[in-house]
Amino acid sequence: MLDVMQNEFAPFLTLTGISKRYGGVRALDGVTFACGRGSIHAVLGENGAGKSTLIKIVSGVVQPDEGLMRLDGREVAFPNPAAANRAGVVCVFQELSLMPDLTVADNILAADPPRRFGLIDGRAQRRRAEELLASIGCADVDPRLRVRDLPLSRRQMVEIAKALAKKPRLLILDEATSALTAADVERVYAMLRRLKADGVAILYISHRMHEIDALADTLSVFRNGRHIETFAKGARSPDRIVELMIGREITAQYPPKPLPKESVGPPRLDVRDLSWGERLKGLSFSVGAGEIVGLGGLDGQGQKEVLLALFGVLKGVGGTVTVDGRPHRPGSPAEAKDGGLALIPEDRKTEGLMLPMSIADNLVAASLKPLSKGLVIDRAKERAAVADAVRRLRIKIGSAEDAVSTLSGGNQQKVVIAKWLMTGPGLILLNDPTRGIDVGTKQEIYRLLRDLADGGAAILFYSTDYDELIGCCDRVSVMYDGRIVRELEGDAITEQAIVASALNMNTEMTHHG
Amino acid sequence: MADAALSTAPRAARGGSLALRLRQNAGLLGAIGLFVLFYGVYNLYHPRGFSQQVLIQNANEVFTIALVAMAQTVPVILGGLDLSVGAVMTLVNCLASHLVTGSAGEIALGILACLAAGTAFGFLNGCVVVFGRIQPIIATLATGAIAIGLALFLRPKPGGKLDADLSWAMTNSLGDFAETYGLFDGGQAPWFQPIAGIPVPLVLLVLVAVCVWMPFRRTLTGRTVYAVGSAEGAAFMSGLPIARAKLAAFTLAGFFAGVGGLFLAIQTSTGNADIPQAGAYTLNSIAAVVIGGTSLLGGTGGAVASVVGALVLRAISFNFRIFDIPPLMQPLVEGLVLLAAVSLGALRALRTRNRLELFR
Amino acid sequence: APKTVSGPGPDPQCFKPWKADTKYMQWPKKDGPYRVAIVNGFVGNTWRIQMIQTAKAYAEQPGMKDRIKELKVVSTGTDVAAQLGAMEDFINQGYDAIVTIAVAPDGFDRVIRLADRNNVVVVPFDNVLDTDKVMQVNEDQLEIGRISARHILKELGSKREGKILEVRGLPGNSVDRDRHLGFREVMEKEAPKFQIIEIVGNWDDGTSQKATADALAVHGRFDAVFTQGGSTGTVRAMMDAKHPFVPMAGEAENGYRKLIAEHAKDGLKGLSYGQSAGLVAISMKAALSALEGNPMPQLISVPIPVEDYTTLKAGVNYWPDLTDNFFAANAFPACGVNISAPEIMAKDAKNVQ
Amino acid sequence: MIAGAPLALRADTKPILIAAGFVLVILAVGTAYTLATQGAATLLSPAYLIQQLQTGAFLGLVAAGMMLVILIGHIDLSVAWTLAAAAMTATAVGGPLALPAGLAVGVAVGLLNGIGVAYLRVPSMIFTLGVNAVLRGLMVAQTGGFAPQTAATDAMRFLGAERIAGMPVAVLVWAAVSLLTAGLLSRTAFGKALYGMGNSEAAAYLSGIRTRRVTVLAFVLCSVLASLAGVMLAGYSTKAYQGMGDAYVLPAIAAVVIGGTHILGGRGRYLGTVVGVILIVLLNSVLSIMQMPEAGRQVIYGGVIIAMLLVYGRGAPTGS
Ligand SMILES: Nc1ncnc2c1ncn2[C@@H]1O[C@H](COP(=O)(O)OP(=O)(O)OP(=O)(O)O)[C@@H](O)[C@H]1O
Ligand SMILES: Nc1ncnc2c1ncn2[C@@H]1O[C@H](COP(=O)(O)OP(=O)(O)OP(=O)(O)O)[C@@H](O)[C@H]1O
Ligand SMILES: O[C@@H]1[C@@H](O)[C@H](O)OC[C@H]1O
Ligand SMILES: [Mg+2]
Ligand SMILES: [Mg+2]
Repeated sequence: MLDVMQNEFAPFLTLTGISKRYGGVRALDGVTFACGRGSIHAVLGENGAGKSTLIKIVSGVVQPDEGLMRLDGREVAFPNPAAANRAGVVCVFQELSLMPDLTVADNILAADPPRRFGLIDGRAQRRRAEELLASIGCADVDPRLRVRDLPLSRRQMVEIAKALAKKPRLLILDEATSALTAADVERVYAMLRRLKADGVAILYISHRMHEIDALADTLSVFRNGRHIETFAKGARSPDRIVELMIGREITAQYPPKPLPKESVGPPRLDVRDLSWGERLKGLSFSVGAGEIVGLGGLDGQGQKEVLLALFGVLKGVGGTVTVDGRPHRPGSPAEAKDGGLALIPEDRKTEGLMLPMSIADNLVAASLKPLSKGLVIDRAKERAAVADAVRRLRIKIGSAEDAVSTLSGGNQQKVVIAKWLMTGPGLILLNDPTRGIDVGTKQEIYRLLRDLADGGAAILFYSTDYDELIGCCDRVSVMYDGRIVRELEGDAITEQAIVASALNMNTEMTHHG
Repeated sequence: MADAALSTAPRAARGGSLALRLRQNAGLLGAIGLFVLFYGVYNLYHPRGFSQQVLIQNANEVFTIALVAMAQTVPVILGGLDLSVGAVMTLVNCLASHLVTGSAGEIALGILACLAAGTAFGFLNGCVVVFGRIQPIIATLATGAIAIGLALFLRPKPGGKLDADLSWAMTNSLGDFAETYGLFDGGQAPWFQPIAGIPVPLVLLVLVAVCVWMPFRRTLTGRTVYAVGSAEGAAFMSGLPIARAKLAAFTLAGFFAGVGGLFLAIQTSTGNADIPQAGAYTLNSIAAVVIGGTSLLGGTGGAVASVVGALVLRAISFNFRIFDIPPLMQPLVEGLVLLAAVSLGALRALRTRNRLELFR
Repeated sequence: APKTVSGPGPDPQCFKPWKADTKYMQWPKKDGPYRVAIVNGFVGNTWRIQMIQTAKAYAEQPGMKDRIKELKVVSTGTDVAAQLGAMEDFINQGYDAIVTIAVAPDGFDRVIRLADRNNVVVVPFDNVLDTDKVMQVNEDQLEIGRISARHILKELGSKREGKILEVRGLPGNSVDRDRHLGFREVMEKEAPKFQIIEIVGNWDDGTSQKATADALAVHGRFDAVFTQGGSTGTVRAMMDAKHPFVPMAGEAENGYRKLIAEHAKDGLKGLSYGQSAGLVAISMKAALSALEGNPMPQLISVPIPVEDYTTLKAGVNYWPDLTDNFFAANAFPACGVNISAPEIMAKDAKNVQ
Repeated sequence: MIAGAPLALRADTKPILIAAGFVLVILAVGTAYTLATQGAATLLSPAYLIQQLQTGAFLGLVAAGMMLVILIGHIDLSVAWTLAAAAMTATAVGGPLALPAGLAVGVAVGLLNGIGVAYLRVPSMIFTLGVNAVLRGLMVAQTGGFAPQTAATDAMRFLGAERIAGMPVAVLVWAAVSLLTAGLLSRTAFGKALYGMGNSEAAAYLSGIRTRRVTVLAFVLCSVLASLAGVMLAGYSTKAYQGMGDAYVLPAIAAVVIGGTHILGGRGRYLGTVVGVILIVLLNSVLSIMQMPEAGRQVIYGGVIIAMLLVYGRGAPTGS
């Protein structure tokens, strides 16, 4: 049972025999699990393993079908998140839970704002929000701004501040750092360690192994809705952990890069002096057929805008872009698509998927025209295309007619990618495509990207994860303040080099604190 | 935890609180501009422009639609729409025509009963939405029919007689009010003179906004209304009292609509279960909300802004009494001005340079 | 404010008191020419458009043109607050008279009080007010109901049993109420055994037609029909259902009169009463007379222009070549109101088929 | 949504079955009434039922168009005056050009609505309200200014009022439009785009769907169907008149929603809209047969809608 609990204290949270099914899917199957005070407990598992379901049960979002939950020795059942909060269980969810139209301060203190005579005290609230933001090193966010106006990474920080405001005794982070850059992650680490020292129990879910490495005391692995094993950090080798998670061994995370080509043919994508308002200040770069080019740098330096500009989303873009030698000025994604482009957008929930619709409908959403005969959609062709996509990306589904919202985050992401691969794009724009994706799937995606490149596609790849830029890309362009400040190639692509250029420092002074 | 950064001074970026506010309320500012334009022109060209009489007359004709617009605002912020506000206004109007007569005590009780009835109907709307889990727009389409039906039961044909003193006192200036009820030396008290010329409906409007809406906005429930309209799932995850907020939003809508209906009864001394009129009030309330800058998608805006929206709507038609527009062209001109006014928001869309920002 | 005085007043042919004991009102005499405002409710049917056109044409006629300095017409929709506001506004602007079709029979006390204070003459007509504090102009709606009942009974001969269809107007409106009451009064007295089926036609052709079609499908056969506005639709529904023509009473739509003229021989023994849009002209005339200081009856009765299948004359009281949906009765020669319906509703030759 | 898939079918078929059940209940209640009062089951006679379909055809056309717009998360409040304006224009033009002229009004209004909503991005609820006011103004001005002819042409009479082999032509038109609409929704890229946009416009846009064009087309189809209903209704009534569209807006929306289409878009099947139309037409007819006073009618009308939505609204929490 609770085999390895190396904590001197009795466990703070214990789950016994917890099961949860969604229709035919067993999301959790008789899970027994515990986590103690003053420790950081990592929960690992591939996409769809049941991690989010587990923490949703713990935090009162969904109710288990069976099983028992104890907190601090007392049996509890949370009918809703509010009840869980009251008991000190606070969660930072994988899918953000911020109200975009409310201000940062309103969000951070949403549930229990400071009040005077029953009315919210705006000034006190703002002060409190500033304190909380400062405590996670995020003092640059103005609490009076609307969350809508913040970039994703800032929103994740706000979300964390919001969790802290609830004075958690058990803090759960479900891929809460997936959009954060290295510097932010460091600050969050510091905060988590402080909390740990204060005796808070912490459950930490992430697909980034180095984060687990840096933080966790105890690790638990889930697979197929079952709790597989819990062990102390260091008790298992990284390879073994991955094997526990995905049930097979991962030999090489990244596929080998081809040797740099001798004769550089005409680039597939050629960008000269790309500019857009204050955000893009004249970038030039190119991507050749068969090449994977990374976009690096701190989040929010214009990488996203580069992709959107190329995909026809932005108005008033300056500069010249050619694709395969022809001028490229799409007025809309539709026109970009016609030009052979594909974009995996930033936020799969709102930009990538039509959540209530079926998996099949989402998969074919970008290929309706080629799948039609005349005006009418060819059903047989459609079915074949869907089946092919599911197979090719190993998307874990029950029926293709289920709503795509029922898939785990990683599998949803695969649906977005598959949708675009179906269009047979020659130039693929990726906006952090592996966010929230498990190591196994990531490996598959990297291999897929390399295969596509080998097949002649040009790939422009923005990621917040430096590891993956280093592992995957033939070249990396690092952006700072709307410009490309550095182009790295081959062996020059190192973490140090990326970090240094990201902070716009000279490479000579790479040794930073 | 973490005190090191407690006193980090706010940085330069933080300044410009006013600028921020203006930016966040651009829609409302536009509406105020429109109102100043239409109402200013009207008064300039009116032979008795900028006078107390004209102000009183305008205040009277604006009050009910302003209240119904306030009523509409709350469910809209919640992300819904209340198609019953006009009907509830009408229902309370008919009820008032039975109850607001007799001795002072009876009148007071009658007024309370009317307000309670509007509030209760709003609460029922909330129950249908919350417990019946029906989309507000369609739930209130149905309950609106029920409200009109009840109004017709109460007043199969227009009629009733409200207290005449009350009608007079409520639809004139504070001075007339004091005179009617013998307050402040019959309105002659020296301290009273500076405010004696203010129309009573205007005072009421401000009272409702300041004593009901503004405090509500600052309660946790009120904030939850905004939160639900912004992202219901997130509000739920944040542990906010969603059911309470929804109930409160519709209840408040019922209350505001009830105040509007009560005033209409006082203003006309009668009740009238007029179906087209109820429909017109509902549609105008939506237009007022939009013109006031509140997004129909929910999460932003406010009731005061909708009052401005209602003022704009009314001020447009004021001008028909001043300018010589051929009578059969008036509906066309009015339609075009309305269309232009609601299309003002399009400027934002045309200016937006990232098209993804449009999808919200 | 007007004084209550005793009659008679000028031009009794035109300004006929409602009853023998109708009181008279007199305003202080003002010097012309006058500023007159017409505050209409909604503009949702031809009748109202016809009314507005009549008002404009009438104001241009010799004898009127020099007495009216300014004529302003506004339509406020069905919103009572807006109508009250508009009236009060015209009082504040210093207009001398306000002619109005009220959107509700009550609720105008405040405006009347203000008008009296400022010596503004307010004249409701058509949809009038339930008050005796203003001068009003209308036809006798109760009588319209009674005439209709008598006509039907006459045409039915000795038959005093069976089913009669009654198509009513806009619910909750005094015109609809009074016509209904008048009709029922006679029917109950003379032929209580008839079963009367009541449906709502909202004074428009489409609604009347649909409601009638439904009633026919369910009840099969009627012996006679009394309809308010929307008469053409009522008849069309009967023709579509192959219902035999029966004795009938309805309004003065040109289409209805065309049908009567065509099918009277087949049994459509129709009566057509006219609520005339020309009432506006009489009301304007009454307002001017009051401003000139004449004693005026508080309630002015306008004769009901009635035609039936025996009196219809093409080009006189109906126009076979013109469109269906204007109201044929418009002129009141006794009052010097000589604007005929085709004159204002079909002045363009193109519109003649 | 691929029709025929078991799961998808079950979810959105339920409301249709429930609505159909309510239709039977209404017929039963009405029949009980006529049996008691007249001793005959008039409501079950083919003549009555065909008459109801005839009346329903006009609402059916409007509702079909309204559904397209509702599916993308919009609404069209201008159908009232689109319908009337089309009818009035058609009769005013007269002759063989009457029908095309009426439909051209629909195309024009639809383009205007579509451009306002898709390009200017004014909320549809409010833009179409404004367009409705403008249309009304235009018609008032034209009635007063030019005294147009309002008699329906023979072609309009044929479409609106005549019968082929006992079946009203209007019903046949409705049936044809229904088949086309159902096919459009389930079998074409346009149909899928409608559902996609209703669920997430941003995702649809980024999928390379020409969302603005789709929006404009949906509004054009909606207006054209409303104008078709207008010219046919004018044929049925033999004339066009102001306010002839007033009775169609809210009932059309109600019919669409009663049939299971989500009022916020993205979900719903066309068959449901047909059933919703029949339900509303029957309900109105039975209430009028029962001589229900207006007050009672309104209460029952509202009560029935609530009752229906309660029956199938339960269990599917909103939001979250
Ligand atoms: N609302 C739902 N309806 C149906 N199935 C669901 C629902 N939510 C989750 N599931 C299923 O339950 C399983 C577990 O999902 P869960 O989200 O817990 O995975 P996860 O471990 O968090 O994955 P990821 O790493 O991708 O976030 C998956 O197979 C998923 O498809
Ligand atoms: N939903 C949308 N919101 C904002 N802008 C859009 C949207 N859809 C398209 N656009 C922009 O509208 C312009 C034209 O787009 P699109 O080609 O999709 O439609 P269209 O102009 O009607 O068709 P076309 O011009 O090709 O005949 C482009 O500038 C495109 O970026
Ligand atoms: O009096 C009625 C009038 O007010 C309305 O506008 O049309 C029909 C008439 O019967
Ligand atoms: Mg997860
Ligand atoms: Mg294009």
